Amino acid sequence: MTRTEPGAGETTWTSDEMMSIAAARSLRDGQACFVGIGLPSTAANLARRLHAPNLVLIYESGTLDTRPDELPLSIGDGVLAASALSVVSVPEIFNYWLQPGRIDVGFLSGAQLDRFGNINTTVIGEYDEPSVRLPGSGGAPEIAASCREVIVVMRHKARAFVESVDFVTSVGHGSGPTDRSVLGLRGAGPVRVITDLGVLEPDPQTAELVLTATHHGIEVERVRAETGWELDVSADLMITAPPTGTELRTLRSMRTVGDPR
Amino acid sequence: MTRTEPGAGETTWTSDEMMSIAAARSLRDGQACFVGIGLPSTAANLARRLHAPNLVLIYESGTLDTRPDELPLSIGDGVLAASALSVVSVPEIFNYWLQPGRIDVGFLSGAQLDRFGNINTTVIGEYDEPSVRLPGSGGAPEIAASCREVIVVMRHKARAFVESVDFVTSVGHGSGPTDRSVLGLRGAGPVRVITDLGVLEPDPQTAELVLTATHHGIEVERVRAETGWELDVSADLMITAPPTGTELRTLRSMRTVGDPR
Amino acid sequence: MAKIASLAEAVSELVRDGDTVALEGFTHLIPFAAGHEIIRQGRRGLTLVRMTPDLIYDQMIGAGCASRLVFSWGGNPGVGSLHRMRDALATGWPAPLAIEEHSHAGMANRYVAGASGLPFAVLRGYAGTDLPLHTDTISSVECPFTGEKLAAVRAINPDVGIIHAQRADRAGNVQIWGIVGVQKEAVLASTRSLVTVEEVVDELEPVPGAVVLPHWVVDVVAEAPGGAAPSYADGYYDRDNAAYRAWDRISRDRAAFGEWLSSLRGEQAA
Amino acid sequence: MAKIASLAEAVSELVRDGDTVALEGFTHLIPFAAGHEIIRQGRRGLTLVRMTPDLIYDQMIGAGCASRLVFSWGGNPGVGSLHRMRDALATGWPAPLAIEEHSHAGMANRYVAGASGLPFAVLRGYAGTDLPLHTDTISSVECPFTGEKLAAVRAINPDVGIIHAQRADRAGNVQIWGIVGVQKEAVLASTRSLVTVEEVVDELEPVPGAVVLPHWVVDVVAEAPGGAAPSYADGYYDRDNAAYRAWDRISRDRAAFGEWLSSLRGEQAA
Repeated sequence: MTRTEPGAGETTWTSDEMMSIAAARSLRDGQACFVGIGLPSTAANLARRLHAPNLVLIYESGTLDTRPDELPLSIGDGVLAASALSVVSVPEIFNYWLQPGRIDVGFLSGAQLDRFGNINTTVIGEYDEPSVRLPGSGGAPEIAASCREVIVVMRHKARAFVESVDFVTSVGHGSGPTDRSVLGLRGAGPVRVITDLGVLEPDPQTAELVLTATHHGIEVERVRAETGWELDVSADLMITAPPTGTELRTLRSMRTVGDPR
Repeated sequence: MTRTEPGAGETTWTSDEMMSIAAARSLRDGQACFVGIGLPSTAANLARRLHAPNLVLIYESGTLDTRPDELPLSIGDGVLAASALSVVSVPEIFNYWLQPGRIDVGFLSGAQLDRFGNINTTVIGEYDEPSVRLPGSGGAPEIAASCREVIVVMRHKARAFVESVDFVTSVGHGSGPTDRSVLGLRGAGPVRVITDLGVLEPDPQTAELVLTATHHGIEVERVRAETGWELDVSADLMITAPPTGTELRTLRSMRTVGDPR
Repeated sequence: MAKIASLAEAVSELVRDGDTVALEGFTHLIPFAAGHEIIRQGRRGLTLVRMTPDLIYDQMIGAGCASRLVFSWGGNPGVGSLHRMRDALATGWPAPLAIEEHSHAGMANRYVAGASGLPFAVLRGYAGTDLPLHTDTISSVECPFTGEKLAAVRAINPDVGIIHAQRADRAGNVQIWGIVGVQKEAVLASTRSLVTVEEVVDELEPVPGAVVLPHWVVDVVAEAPGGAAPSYADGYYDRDNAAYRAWDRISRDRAAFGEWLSSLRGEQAA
Repeated sequence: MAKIASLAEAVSELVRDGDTVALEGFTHLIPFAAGHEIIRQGRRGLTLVRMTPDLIYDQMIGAGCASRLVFSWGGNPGVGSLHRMRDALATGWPAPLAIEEHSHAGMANRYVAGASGLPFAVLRGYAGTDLPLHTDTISSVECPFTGEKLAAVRAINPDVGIIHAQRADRAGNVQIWGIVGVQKEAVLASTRSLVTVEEVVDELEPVPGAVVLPHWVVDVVAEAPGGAAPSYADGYYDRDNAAYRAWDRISRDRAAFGEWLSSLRGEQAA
């Protein structure tokens, strides 16, 4: 693999850029990836432009193996249909493609995430009288249940990384390492949470998310401050390699459909 | 409706021709008709060429609103797909089109039929050691269950028109007028059985098939002799009008795909 | 045989106060023109069913058409929230709004069951999530062969199903291509159906990826060119992402929304 | 990524004695070449699954490949009976044959369940018929919402699914058009899959009505021009109805069948 070191003029990047690049790196070429809109879509399309040209991207709108030139704004933009190998109905995408466990990686984001990787995209507060009404489930619960593994991409904020989510929209590891099998969920669940500060992975013994990497230049204390539970740090904490010039240039060249040129 | 009386040279016809013509006459223009192969397919395609140009023909191979120039030999001949408004998958034809009761008429045949219009296409004799092994169910059980009404077309023979079928492949009226609703079958079941000798219809009180018409030139005694139960005759027995010249000429001009010209 | 009528006639004939109505179209081919006509005709007390309420239901909710929303993802895609929906939920303005919430897989299967004439559908879903605590159209069944417990969702059978399609022929056969979503299922699950189309043509040329709805399952076809905008119609026009972004500002504010609504209603009077 | 191999290699790699094998194709695109290769390679003890056994299973049964048949309509379409199947059932020649019999709707839904990762499917079917007395993969479930009793059928998940298609590209993406039957479901329900194709092409031009199976759900693609004959391949060749009619004579008679079989086996040796 060719690695371009950032040049003198490219040593700065935003934490969002680092997050997208770290998330893109976590995908392997040839995998089939069920992509949520927003941060996951950016990262997956970046991976396809970098080291994973044969990544199979699948969106819940029914677009199978799509290769959009520009990033979609919605989950069903025309650019996804036009570049897809095949477009199937929405019932089919869930029943024939997601549910049987044919998808390697589910790529999700969320509004709240707890120490076991459970995700909330439904409400902040009580369901019947929420303080914030969020969009809801979409395809996420079954993506979280059925993909062989799940990667979560979301910004690291104390109000989002909580001890316990207000509402379980999508199950991560429930409340411990055996919950998924008890519930009959067949995928492995969240294997990695990639944020703008670092990477969290479930402890194999407890299924609790622990800090396994910080991004270049990020202190552990800052990550802890933005995490709503007592965050454990892995004994062999890694540091994410900084973005390469190629990674940054590729990410910055990607534009969303309809954005001003 | 224009009716051409048969000319001097057209006063003979076979009993099979009379059967196909009588069956064709029983279909109304604009109906959606689920067609079994063989006798039903011939009759339905004849109707489409005569008085019912907008008959919607549906075959279990998934061909919706098909208009074949020539009769198919099998249920999935290319001529059916090529002339169809739409071709859907086999699961879809059964689940979205047949099962919900969207089809006006189911057009069936069989090897055995009993006094309540139950049909056997599975075995003659015991299931485990049959004297004759027949093809089996195909789409018939659910056509019989779900179409708004069922019309049966089959040759009238004592060995076929039996007191009780050896195997219930497709339910007619079970053993009486309430059986269909008890079983949860939503269509009306067989409303007419058209044979080469005449027409049988269920008695509204008992659901038993009674003779309501004989074809031109056929004696009641002959029908009774070819019926394996004590066949009741309707008080207002009708006589089927003989084939018209147009009907005969149209029927005789229809050819099956692959037949020598 | 489907009837071909004007959109105003079609809505007047098919949609009644208190009906359960599904306007479907997954991002693509969202039947905006039909929704706007329902607003103009002042329908009230509707149960609005849709996987992704999108702007169209935000508008219909803000206009006071709805008393209940059945959905699985209620946001402005790629932009943010549906503020009219949020306002109705939080404050009951302009009318109280009850909700029945599912996942996409659950909603899709509810339509499939409805289209299939079955009272429920089975799926692997909802296990461990909090939705079943709040949604009584989610239950479970046991496999009679393996004993496994699976989720069950109740069929949806709307009174009226409304979709937008690219084309219909004069008999009312409808052709849709591109992202086809759950439109076929929504029409087949509904008691009555309305299809708005970009154009009525003499003959439906076959198109790769097209789905065809035969005339005998469609009640009314209405020509409504541009009727999916600001969503899109593959082969006719693109999604107006700027309009989706601009909606955020209008939707946030009751007054700005009121102006939008007056303008919509005024258009018809003009 | 699907592997592209010869048909002989593909069968050798994918099909093992004792496997449950589904060769699907509803009248159209029946994978005769693959079935003949299974005969040539002398597989034994197969459970053969297929809605319509057709000539191909009559041949495989007559050749002694099968110990069990799962089906829903076993005739020579438009012609008559499958005499090799009848002979095996009646006399156990050349090998005893057990059967598991369904309706088409039941079989189609068993494949759908298999393709969907569900252990069973629900349908309105079988009520009042005698099949449930003889087939233990038919049962019932109760709707948790309405209390209605419906039929349940057990999912089919063959060890190997085999279909014939018009085309594949070099990555192994497969394109099928015309009557598409249950081929997609058969492949998706199976643990391993083989697709024979009329041709491998550089690019799959979109075709109206086409279904595409992506390369990552297909194990092996094998080029087999004419591989569906005497059934047909829409766009390539027509159904050979004369051959279907002629089969009746061959199939009726063990000796005539034996000659046919020798000739088939001889072709490979040549």
